[in-house]
Amino acid sequence: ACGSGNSGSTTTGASSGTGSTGETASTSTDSGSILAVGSTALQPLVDQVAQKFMADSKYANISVQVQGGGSGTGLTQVSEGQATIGNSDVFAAEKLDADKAAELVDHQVAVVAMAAVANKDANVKGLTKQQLVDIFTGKVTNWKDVGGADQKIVIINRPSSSGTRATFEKYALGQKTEDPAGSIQQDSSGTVKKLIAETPGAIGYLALSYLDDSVAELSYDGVEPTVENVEAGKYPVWAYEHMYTKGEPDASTKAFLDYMLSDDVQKSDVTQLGYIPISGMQVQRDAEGKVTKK
Amino acid sequence: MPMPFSTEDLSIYYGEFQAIKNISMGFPAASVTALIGPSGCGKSTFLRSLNRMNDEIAGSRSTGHIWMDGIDLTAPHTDVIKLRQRIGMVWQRPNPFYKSIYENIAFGPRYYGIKNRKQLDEIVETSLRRAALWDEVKDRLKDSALALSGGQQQRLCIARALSVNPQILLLDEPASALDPVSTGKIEELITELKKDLRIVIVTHNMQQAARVSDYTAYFYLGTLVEHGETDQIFTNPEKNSTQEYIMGRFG
Amino acid sequence: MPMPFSTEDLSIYYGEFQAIKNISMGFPAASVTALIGPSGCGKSTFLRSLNRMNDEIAGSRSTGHIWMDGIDLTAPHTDVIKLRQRIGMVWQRPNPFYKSIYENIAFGPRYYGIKNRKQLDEIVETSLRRAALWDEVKDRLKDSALALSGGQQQRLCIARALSVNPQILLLDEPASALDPVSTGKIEELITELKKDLRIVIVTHNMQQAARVSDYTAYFYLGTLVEHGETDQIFTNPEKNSTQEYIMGRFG
Amino acid sequence: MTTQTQILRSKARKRAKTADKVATVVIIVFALSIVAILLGLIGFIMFRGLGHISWHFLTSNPQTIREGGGIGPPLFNSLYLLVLTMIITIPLGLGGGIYMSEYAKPGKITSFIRLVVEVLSSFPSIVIGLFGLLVFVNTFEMGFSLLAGALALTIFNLPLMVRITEQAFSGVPREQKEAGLALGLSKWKIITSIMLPVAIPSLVTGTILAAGRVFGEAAALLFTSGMTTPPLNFSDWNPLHPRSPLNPLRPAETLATHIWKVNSEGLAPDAIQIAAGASAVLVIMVLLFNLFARWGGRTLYRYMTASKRMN
Amino acid sequence: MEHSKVTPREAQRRRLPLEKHRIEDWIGRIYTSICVVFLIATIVSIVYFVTSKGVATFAVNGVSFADFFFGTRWAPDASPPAFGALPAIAGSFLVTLLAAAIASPLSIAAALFMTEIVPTFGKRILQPAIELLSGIPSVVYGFIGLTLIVPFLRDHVGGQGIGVGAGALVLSIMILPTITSVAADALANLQRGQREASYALGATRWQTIYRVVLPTVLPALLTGIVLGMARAFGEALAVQMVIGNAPFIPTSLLESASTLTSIITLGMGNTAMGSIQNNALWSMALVLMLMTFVFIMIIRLLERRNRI
Ligand SMILES: Nc1ncnc2c1ncn2[C@@H]1O[C@H](COP(=O)(O)OP(=O)(O)OP(=O)(O)O)[C@@H](O)[C@H]1O
Ligand SMILES: Nc1ncnc2c1ncn2[C@@H]1O[C@H](COP(=O)(O)OP(=O)(O)OP(=O)(O)O)[C@@H](O)[C@H]1O
Ligand SMILES: [Mg+2]
Ligand SMILES: [Mg+2]
Ligand SMILES: O=P([O-])([O-])[O-]
Repeated sequence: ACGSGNSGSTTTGASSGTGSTGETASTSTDSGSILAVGSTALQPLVDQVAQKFMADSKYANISVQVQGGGSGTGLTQVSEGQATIGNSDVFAAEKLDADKAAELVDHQVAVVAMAAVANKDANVKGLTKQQLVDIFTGKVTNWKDVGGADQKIVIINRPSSSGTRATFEKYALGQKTEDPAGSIQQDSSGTVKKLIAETPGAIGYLALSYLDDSVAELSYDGVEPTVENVEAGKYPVWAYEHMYTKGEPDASTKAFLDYMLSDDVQKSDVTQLGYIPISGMQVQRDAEGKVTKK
Repeated sequence: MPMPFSTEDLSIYYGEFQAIKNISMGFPAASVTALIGPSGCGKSTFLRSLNRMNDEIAGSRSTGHIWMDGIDLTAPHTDVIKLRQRIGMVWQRPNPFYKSIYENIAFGPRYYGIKNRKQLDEIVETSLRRAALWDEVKDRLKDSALALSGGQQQRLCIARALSVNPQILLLDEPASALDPVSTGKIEELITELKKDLRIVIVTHNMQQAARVSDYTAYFYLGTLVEHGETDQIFTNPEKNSTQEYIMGRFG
Repeated sequence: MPMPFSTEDLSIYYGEFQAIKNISMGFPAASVTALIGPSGCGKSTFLRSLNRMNDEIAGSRSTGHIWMDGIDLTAPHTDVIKLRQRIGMVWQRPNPFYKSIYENIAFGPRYYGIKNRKQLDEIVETSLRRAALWDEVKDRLKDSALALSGGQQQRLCIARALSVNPQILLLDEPASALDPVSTGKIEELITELKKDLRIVIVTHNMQQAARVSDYTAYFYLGTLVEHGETDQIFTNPEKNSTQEYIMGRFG
Repeated sequence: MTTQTQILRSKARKRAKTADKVATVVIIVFALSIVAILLGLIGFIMFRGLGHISWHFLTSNPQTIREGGGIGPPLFNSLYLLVLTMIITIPLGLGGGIYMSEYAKPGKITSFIRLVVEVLSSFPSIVIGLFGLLVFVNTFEMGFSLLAGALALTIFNLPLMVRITEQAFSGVPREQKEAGLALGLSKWKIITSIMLPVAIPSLVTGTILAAGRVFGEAAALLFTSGMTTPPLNFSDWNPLHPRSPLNPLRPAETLATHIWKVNSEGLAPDAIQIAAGASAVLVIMVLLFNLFARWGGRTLYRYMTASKRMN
Repeated sequence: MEHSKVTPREAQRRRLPLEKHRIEDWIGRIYTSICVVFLIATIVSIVYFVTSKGVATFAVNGVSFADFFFGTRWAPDASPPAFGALPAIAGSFLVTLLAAAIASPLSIAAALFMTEIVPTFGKRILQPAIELLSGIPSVVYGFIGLTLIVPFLRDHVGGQGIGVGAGALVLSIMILPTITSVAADALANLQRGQREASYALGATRWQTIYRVVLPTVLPALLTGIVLGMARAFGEALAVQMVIGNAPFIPTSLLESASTLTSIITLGMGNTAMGSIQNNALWSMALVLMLMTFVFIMIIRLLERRNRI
């Protein structure tokens, strides 16, 4: 995620709207305001859903504010009680101290998958895990060594604090890497895509939502990075998008989180924005990375 | 008691440099005193210290006294602002406010609490009349003061000084930037005004000093060399250097 | 042929404003010509145009001619740089370069291609001697020129002008910022130098003009009112306004 | 003069003239290349962006994934943030500048204050952004908000404003001040009634130029006013309502941060055009600020000094 | 004026008649003093907060000074993490010096053009042009860098396009106006007598510029360059977009490198406040702040020399 910052406004107390409007549906007499802060990767989704949510007359008394700032920020803020919801691309335990992470309740709202992506001229269709490791650790520096054109490899990484990179390293490479000399680091997925498309010999990784014709996505150990393969558990490079609350959510927050997981949202907004709905997943994964069939 | 308006042992320093050296002199009422002397001898400095304007210059300080009706103007608790209301001042280069002619004159009286429009109008007219400017500007009081010619501006500045009814008027080379005609008018004005006021004038122009002043003081390198009636100073000075200056104006 | 150094019908404009109006006058050899007149009458402008220094001011332009040994200095193809090497100039405020005393003098000759150290040393000494400064500075030639007093700086500037052996020397109120002693020295110097050079000097000081000059030209509002031998101008001017100016120095 | 030195002279002169010509050409080429760079840059930005600017673009909401997003809220935020910043900066900057030019006596304290102003004006904006994050956003619990952003920009702008004011006031002729003193006016009255009107033209010019600088600032805002805008209700102008565009406690993405975001995150298919269009708008705004500052300063000067009635 | 000491009681008695002009002067004095106090409070708190956060890396997390300032390995998420900031520090200095090297001759030439060669055209066209350059926001420069300079370098010079060279180019355009306007001011303020004296000796324009004008205003020119460098050193977004951000000391101008500012913007949002990764970024901000002080000190020294 790019940008950064924390958010401090404790909005839970500051109720907005008129609490006693009798017209609202009897299911929800809650009123309150929710502040969701964090991951910029998740922000577009939460933003869009929040607007839909607030437009729904059932929840007329609940207002949702969404801010970016990055996963680290979101987790810090929710853990310190400054935000209601902390959006994160990674499990809280990876960023926070164990005792702080233990206080947080995880709500997984979507799945996002990453693919290795190369410049089209590299002339490579797919790579094995070992080949990827060799490339990203700087052992292999020319595409011809992995069956491609005779072209120097240019690595385009995300910053080490990025969720995309964390996911890619954890599930595709199986190890943390350090940027080899001469590699490029870019702050955001948009720029990474642009550079991969433009720079001969470039390789990087992107969330599936960013993929288009300008770059070549690579199969991983022979498996194509498609939604179907992810849902079926064949393609391993994916992660959850989390919305953390400190302790169990209060009624209005719960209403919003439930709304987030409703079919109405999962089938339209989630897919529309390039995420994979949680409901479609045939497998699930815990914080340690253990995959089990649902 | 010293003369109602006089200095006693006045010295003025700019940092280490002593620009005025222990000058004691009085300014008689209803008369014009001219300060003359070569460039840099301290005339302006001395004149500006008479209403403590020189205080405003960073690094300047003074010792000695300035007496005005028994009050020591240099005493620490003297209300400088109030005293300045009784001493008018006009500079070498006319410096009207960037306002209309009317506002230039009305500004001071209004500040002193005169709010009544009629009263103000009257003050403006009287002051402009006293400065012999009324007829030239009465139809355009709302125009910018900067639209006036140099000579008119200078008379406006005199009118402004008169607007608050000062008892003393300090003039620092008031005509040196003006053409001969304007100069003549200013000189006339001075002769007219001295009936009501004490006037102190700095000038480089010996003819002017001779024409307008009753007393003349000759300064040299910060000291008061000679001081006396103008006629005597010009015709028969005591000191050689005075004579030399008046005749030759070296430097 | 006109006089070896003279102007013919010279006019100078700043934008629309005509500061000098059709002046024709000559400067005889081995003599001092003084330019006098009230402030703003165009003395400096005229003087500065004599070595086409006024060209450097944005917006100024001139018509007419300046003759020097038969060459028209205002002609478009005239080599201004070359001509300036033959005309020295000194300003009202001393303006030594921010360099050592030695470098101030050696600056010009070095640009004329004199690289030989000995030759340069010689030029520096001669020039400083001619400007009556040698004895005062010979032990500290490497010091900054700015460490000198105002009067010394001004003589240094004269020495600098002399270093390139000019045939004409233009002086714009060279002593007006100086004390009487320094002024005296500069005046002596001028009298000494005129043996070899044509000198043109602007001054506000009538005594000075009378003392040092052979010819005097009185300017008023951009026109040359009167021009003649100094004695005659000072004792018996043809024009009334000249007399008035010299006697009274109005304004 | 010997013929030898004459020959030397003419040779040296020739060489000097050649050097002069060469140097002049080099300087002119360098200077013109700056003009070329400028024209190139502006031309490039306009060429890429102008085509995309339309009324719809200027007024509609940004889109995350769909085409056709606009820059309405960011544009509004930029302007509103600027207003907020100026509301805080101008009184503080005026006071500081007046102190420096009228009250400060030369000495240790004054030179310390001068140092403070100098240091403050050369702090990297990212440092100020981080400070804002720590203090305004977190410690004072303002959250990512317009207010936090405005305060950060104030820090950024204040030293400039102080300097502008100080210069404007010291540019007032000394004689004006003395004329006031001689009339027996208090210093404060002189400052406000005599000097201020004379100083206003350069104050206005300087302030608008400073505003232009603030308008394009992004680094300090990423951390303070945030990178999002909540849905706004443009018919509700009560600053206390959460959906009101005027609510100073809401997060706000400005035009500059929007460009930064679109340029990097851009999911929408027309992200590049949007970045180009927004850049063009930003540059046009800065251009307008410049023109307006010059024009405003000149007009005010004419008005204040009534010099149009002169001549 | 020299005043004798005033006893407090006397002072109070004197203040009693609260006349209008006294009240006004009190208002003015208090108001302006408050503003100044606010200024000072601002800087004190900035220095305090940035320092206390920046020092935490060493004091709380126990990273050693030597590792931070001289370590060349920046791997905050490795285990064990490494916090060598040298590559970023070196990168900051490198782009700053390069940018100054590119911009200074251009700027000084432009200033000379404006003051010595064609003042009219210079004042009317060049000066506004340069003011405009200074008004273009840095994100726009970043955008231009990414869409214009990077592809240009990649296609015509070689390498990846992104890298130190691109960063220095973008920065040099950004600091052009700073250096130019300081240089132009210095040149314009030079007493015209200096120039005229040289011309009167028959020197050409270039001789005058080279031997009289430039040496005299040199300290001021250097001040302008240092001011430009200070700006380049602290610039964040534009550089970050085009420099590549790899935490290595580059071996060629076409290679990717990082600066203090780019590492800070990359990491600040994705690290949790108080974590060692986050604190290390604040240490970098502290270095940025200290460098500001260094730049100001240099400028002050130069200005002292300027007074001759
Ligand atoms: N602000 C100042 N700081 C330091 N020295 C000053 C200052 N003002 C004047 N002086 C010095 O004090 C001396 C007297 O100056 P002053 O202006 O009073 O002379 P003056 O007689 O009015 O000269 P002039 O006829 O040229 O106006 C001069 O040597 C001058 O250099
Ligand atoms: N650079 C300029 N631009 C426009 N007008 C100018 C310029 N320099 C001088 N003038 C005007 O030209 C006229 C002559 O000026 P000049 O300096 O030659 O007078 P002067 O006789 O030397 O006066 P002083 O005795 O005060 O030195 C004046 O009216 C002046 O205002
Ligand atoms: Mg004086
Ligand atoms: Mg002159
Ligand atoms: O921007 P990220 O989602 O990779 O943290």
